[in-house]
Amino acid sequence: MTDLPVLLVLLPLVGAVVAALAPARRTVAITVAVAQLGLAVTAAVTVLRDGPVDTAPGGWDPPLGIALRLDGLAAGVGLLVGVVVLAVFVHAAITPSAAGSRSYWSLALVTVAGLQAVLVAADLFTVYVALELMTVGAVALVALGGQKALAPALRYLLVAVLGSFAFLVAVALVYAQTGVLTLDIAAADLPQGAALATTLALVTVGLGIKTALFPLHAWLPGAHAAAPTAVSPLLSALVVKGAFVVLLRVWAALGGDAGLATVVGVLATAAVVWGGVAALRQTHLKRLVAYSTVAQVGYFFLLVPLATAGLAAGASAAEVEVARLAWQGAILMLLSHGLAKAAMFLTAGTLSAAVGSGEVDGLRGIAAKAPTTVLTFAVAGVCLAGLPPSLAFVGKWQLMDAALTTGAWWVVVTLLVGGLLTAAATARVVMVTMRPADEEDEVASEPAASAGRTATSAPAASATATATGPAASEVVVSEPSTTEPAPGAGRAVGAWETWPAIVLTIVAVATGVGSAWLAELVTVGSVVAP
Amino acid sequence: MTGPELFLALGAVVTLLGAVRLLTTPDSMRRVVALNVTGAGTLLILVSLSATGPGEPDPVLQALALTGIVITISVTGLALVLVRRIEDGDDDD
Amino acid sequence: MILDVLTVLLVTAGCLFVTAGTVGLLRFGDLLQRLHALTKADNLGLGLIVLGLVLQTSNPAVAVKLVLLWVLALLAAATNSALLARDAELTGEHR
Amino acid sequence: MSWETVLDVLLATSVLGVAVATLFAPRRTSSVMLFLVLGLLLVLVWTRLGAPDVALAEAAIASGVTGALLVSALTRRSAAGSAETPRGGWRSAAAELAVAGTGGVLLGGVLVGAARDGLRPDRLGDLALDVDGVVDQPVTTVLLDLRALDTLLEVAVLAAAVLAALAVHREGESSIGIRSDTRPVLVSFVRLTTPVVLLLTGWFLVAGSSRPGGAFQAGAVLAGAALLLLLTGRKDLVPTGRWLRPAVVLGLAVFLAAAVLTRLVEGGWLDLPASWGVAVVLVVETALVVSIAAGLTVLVALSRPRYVDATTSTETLGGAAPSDPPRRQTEELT
Amino acid sequence: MHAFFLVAATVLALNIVASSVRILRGPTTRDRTTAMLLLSTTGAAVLVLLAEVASSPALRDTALALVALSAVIVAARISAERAPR
Repeated sequence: MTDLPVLLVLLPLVGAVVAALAPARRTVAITVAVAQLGLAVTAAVTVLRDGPVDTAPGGWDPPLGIALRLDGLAAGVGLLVGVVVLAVFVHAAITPSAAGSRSYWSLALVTVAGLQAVLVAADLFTVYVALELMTVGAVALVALGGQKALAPALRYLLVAVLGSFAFLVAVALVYAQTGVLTLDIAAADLPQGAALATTLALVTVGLGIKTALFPLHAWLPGAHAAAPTAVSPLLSALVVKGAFVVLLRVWAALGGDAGLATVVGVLATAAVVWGGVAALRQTHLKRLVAYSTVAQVGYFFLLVPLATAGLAAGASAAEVEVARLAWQGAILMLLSHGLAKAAMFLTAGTLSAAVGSGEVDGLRGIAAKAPTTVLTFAVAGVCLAGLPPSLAFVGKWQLMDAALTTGAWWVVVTLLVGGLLTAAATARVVMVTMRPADEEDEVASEPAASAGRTATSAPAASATATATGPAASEVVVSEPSTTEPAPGAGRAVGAWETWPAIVLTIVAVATGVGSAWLAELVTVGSVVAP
Repeated sequence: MTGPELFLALGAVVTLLGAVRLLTTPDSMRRVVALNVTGAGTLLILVSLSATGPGEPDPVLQALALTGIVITISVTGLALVLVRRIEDGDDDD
Repeated sequence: MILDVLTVLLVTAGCLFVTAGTVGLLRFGDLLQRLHALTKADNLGLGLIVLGLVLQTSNPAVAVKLVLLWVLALLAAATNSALLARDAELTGEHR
Repeated sequence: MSWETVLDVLLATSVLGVAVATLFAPRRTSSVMLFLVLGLLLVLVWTRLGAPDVALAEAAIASGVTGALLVSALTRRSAAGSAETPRGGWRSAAAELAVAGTGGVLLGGVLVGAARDGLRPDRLGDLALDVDGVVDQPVTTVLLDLRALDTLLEVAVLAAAVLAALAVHREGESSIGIRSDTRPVLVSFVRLTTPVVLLLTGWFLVAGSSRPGGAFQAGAVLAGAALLLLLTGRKDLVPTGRWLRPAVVLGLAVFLAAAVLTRLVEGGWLDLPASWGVAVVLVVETALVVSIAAGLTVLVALSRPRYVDATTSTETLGGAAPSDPPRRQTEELT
Repeated sequence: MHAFFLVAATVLALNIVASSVRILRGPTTRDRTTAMLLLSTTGAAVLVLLAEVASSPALRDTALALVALSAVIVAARISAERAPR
């Protein structure tokens, strides 16, 4: 059983090497995805039954060697990875041009390996290397989106690596004080003071960039929207989560900082509202879905202010109880977002390809031609908004419970407003799809008009330009990309094309009905374990 | 202040300088250079920390620095290939 | 002892030549003159320093390595000068 | 004040000055070249800090190959460079300097404070020095024995970056083209230096187990040789076509195989046994040298500008000729 | 001897700083490349001196790597600089 954490990392890496060389890339990748899901299920069952799995590859005990730890959080998110990767790979295999390039398979597997390594690493420097592996893989996947995706990919790369450097400086700071790199051992020795606060601030900024926490999010919509159809779900549903899990781990281990937690809470609230409003204003379908990720990331970060009191040493039982509720709530929302957002990106890609336009207004009448796909998009949106009986509803309920217990009414308001905004954005898209597609001329003139409208939201983004660099005025030359055909060049929706998204949506609803085991799983081995 | 401590503080300043410049410069090539300066700053922090102890230099921190160097060049290479492809696209117009 | 004195003399001379090369690089007006400064002064400087250090070692492997270093630097400088000077002549950019 | 202190202060001051000059230089070319000077100064700093391994890696990789990358990526247009002027002028530069300087001094203060308070007798590094690993060199022991998984993931990062570079490459996924220059002076220079560089590669690889050196340094130097050969048109000696991708992932593949082998035979992933651990390290390192050299060569080759001059041609092997499909202009909105 | 080598290294390091002015000022890339080569030669000289000071033979390897790679950089730059005919 101690092989599990290592296998989770090495299996996709082996798959990546084989897929880089073998002619049958798809078969290899899907086989690996199936095996990966099997491993993830085994891991979840093992952790639920026996508790966290610790192992030290290399044969040297920590702190000298590298510590890997498969705890409930890693197993829970690992399950999400297994399900989403398999669904996306199947989609990419049966949908023409969804992958963007032949290199998709090996690069996607490298990204998955980095992600799994991020989840199971209990050594701070290994986390750094794993984050870089995940980032390089993710950037490469974005770049497969053709000429128009190159500038967003470059921007994503530069900003994300800057975040890694912030994390690396934090690691150096921890090592300077404790002389070790194993997170748990270091946390036990770390004295309170300026160094601890600086460490937490650096970790929060560094991983905040990678998680796209407002106002460090400006790289995300461009990158996630320009990526090929089979890439966006991996990025939005999984890669963003990997960085968040690390942030949560470090906060939980180091005990947090009340002042910093308040700042994070304010930013999280701003993210939910700003991301939700920005999503409503988008005219490009995938950008709309991408902005909603910015809002959802805000939800996860609400955990930080709610749980910090319970994470500190000497917290009362009541505080720990609140922290546990918030922890379970936020992680359940995270898992549900992963499933629903992956389904939304897959259906968004299918719909855009079907009408031959990435614009929301180009979707007129598509509901009649592809009703199942539109329905799946709608149901996924409902799941995302947190309506019962979805998994997100359960998570939101628990978060609210925790917020009400501590009297943090603003969290409740944020959650409700965020849910409304998400529902509104989904409804807007669905309503367009049901409008008849008879006004041909208007459709043809849409791109120019919508470009003007998007530009009006630029001032709002300029407030964040200092954090992300002035790419706003960059002129990008794009060639007709494989993922987004020229207007009017739509194609029929394949018979099985929507099924991966449907399965993801069903899982998002079904896990909501029976989520007690999942809530228990994600706390195993954490500081808030019952 | 000892030699290693001097370089430690220098590393912090260089890191911040590179980071700020990375965020403010509009030219992509210079952003890549700024990223490398930031990387050099973090290396300074790691390696000077390895020399702050009383005994022999710390091999673990030096190994971490080596890993950081390889990761930074991988990222730099990928970034420059992207810059090249973006600018070649511009040149054709 | 005599070897030590020789080393000091050679290394000092080497440093002087390198400094002269730097001054030339900074003060000379155009590329061709600067190339001259580089090739003459600098390689002579490195050569003298290397020679000074060779006298200090009893290990022939170290001596070979030091001389190899000098030869490599010499080759690089010569190639650079030849090619750059030709290009500069062709384009007239040195003026 | 001792001469050591004088040298340290001189180095620190010039590192700071050159870093600022690199970041704020008015032209791309100056910026890139000054970064190379920064690398050179850092090599000296690493030697002063007692880190010869890092100094070697800096000279070979961080300054050497990175320098080749940056210098190659300069286009003639930007090299001639008059177009770029720093945005905002000296005022914004002064503001940036002030912000970064203040932040840096504060962070530096925290770091120095932490280093002073944190001096403990049982640092990880001190434990690592006492480890009786399969090789004698402490840094190599940390990289390939104690923290082998980090190194494995790091190799994967390089492989991923190279595969990504090939994937976005215009001329096809499995070939690299480079504009060659066959002037006799350059060709004979390459002919003279290549054997020396190959010798260095072998030396760094073998030296790694007992003194500073190792696969990464050797790979970087070998990449230098490959680049020299490619530059002078000797594509026959460097894998550029069908063998390119296998060469790029070879190191990762062998490393993974070593992980599985040690698990099967010894019972622990990457648990190097005393008896045949040295052999594993050597095989892995040799494969790594090939992959690192191939990877770095690809990155440099693909970041070189593609000139449209009629007099020069971009030759490719195994790939289609460069074609220019029609493009439309779009505005990037953020 | 130790102190003498250190002084010599310091003098050469000062040279490096001075030469970087030429890199900043140019005016052409060829000037900068030439200055680069001078710098790496000087750097190699400092390294071999420091190798004696710190009795660390690895620094001589570093000097070799430095000169070898700077040759590569110069070759890469020269071929990119090549004058159009």
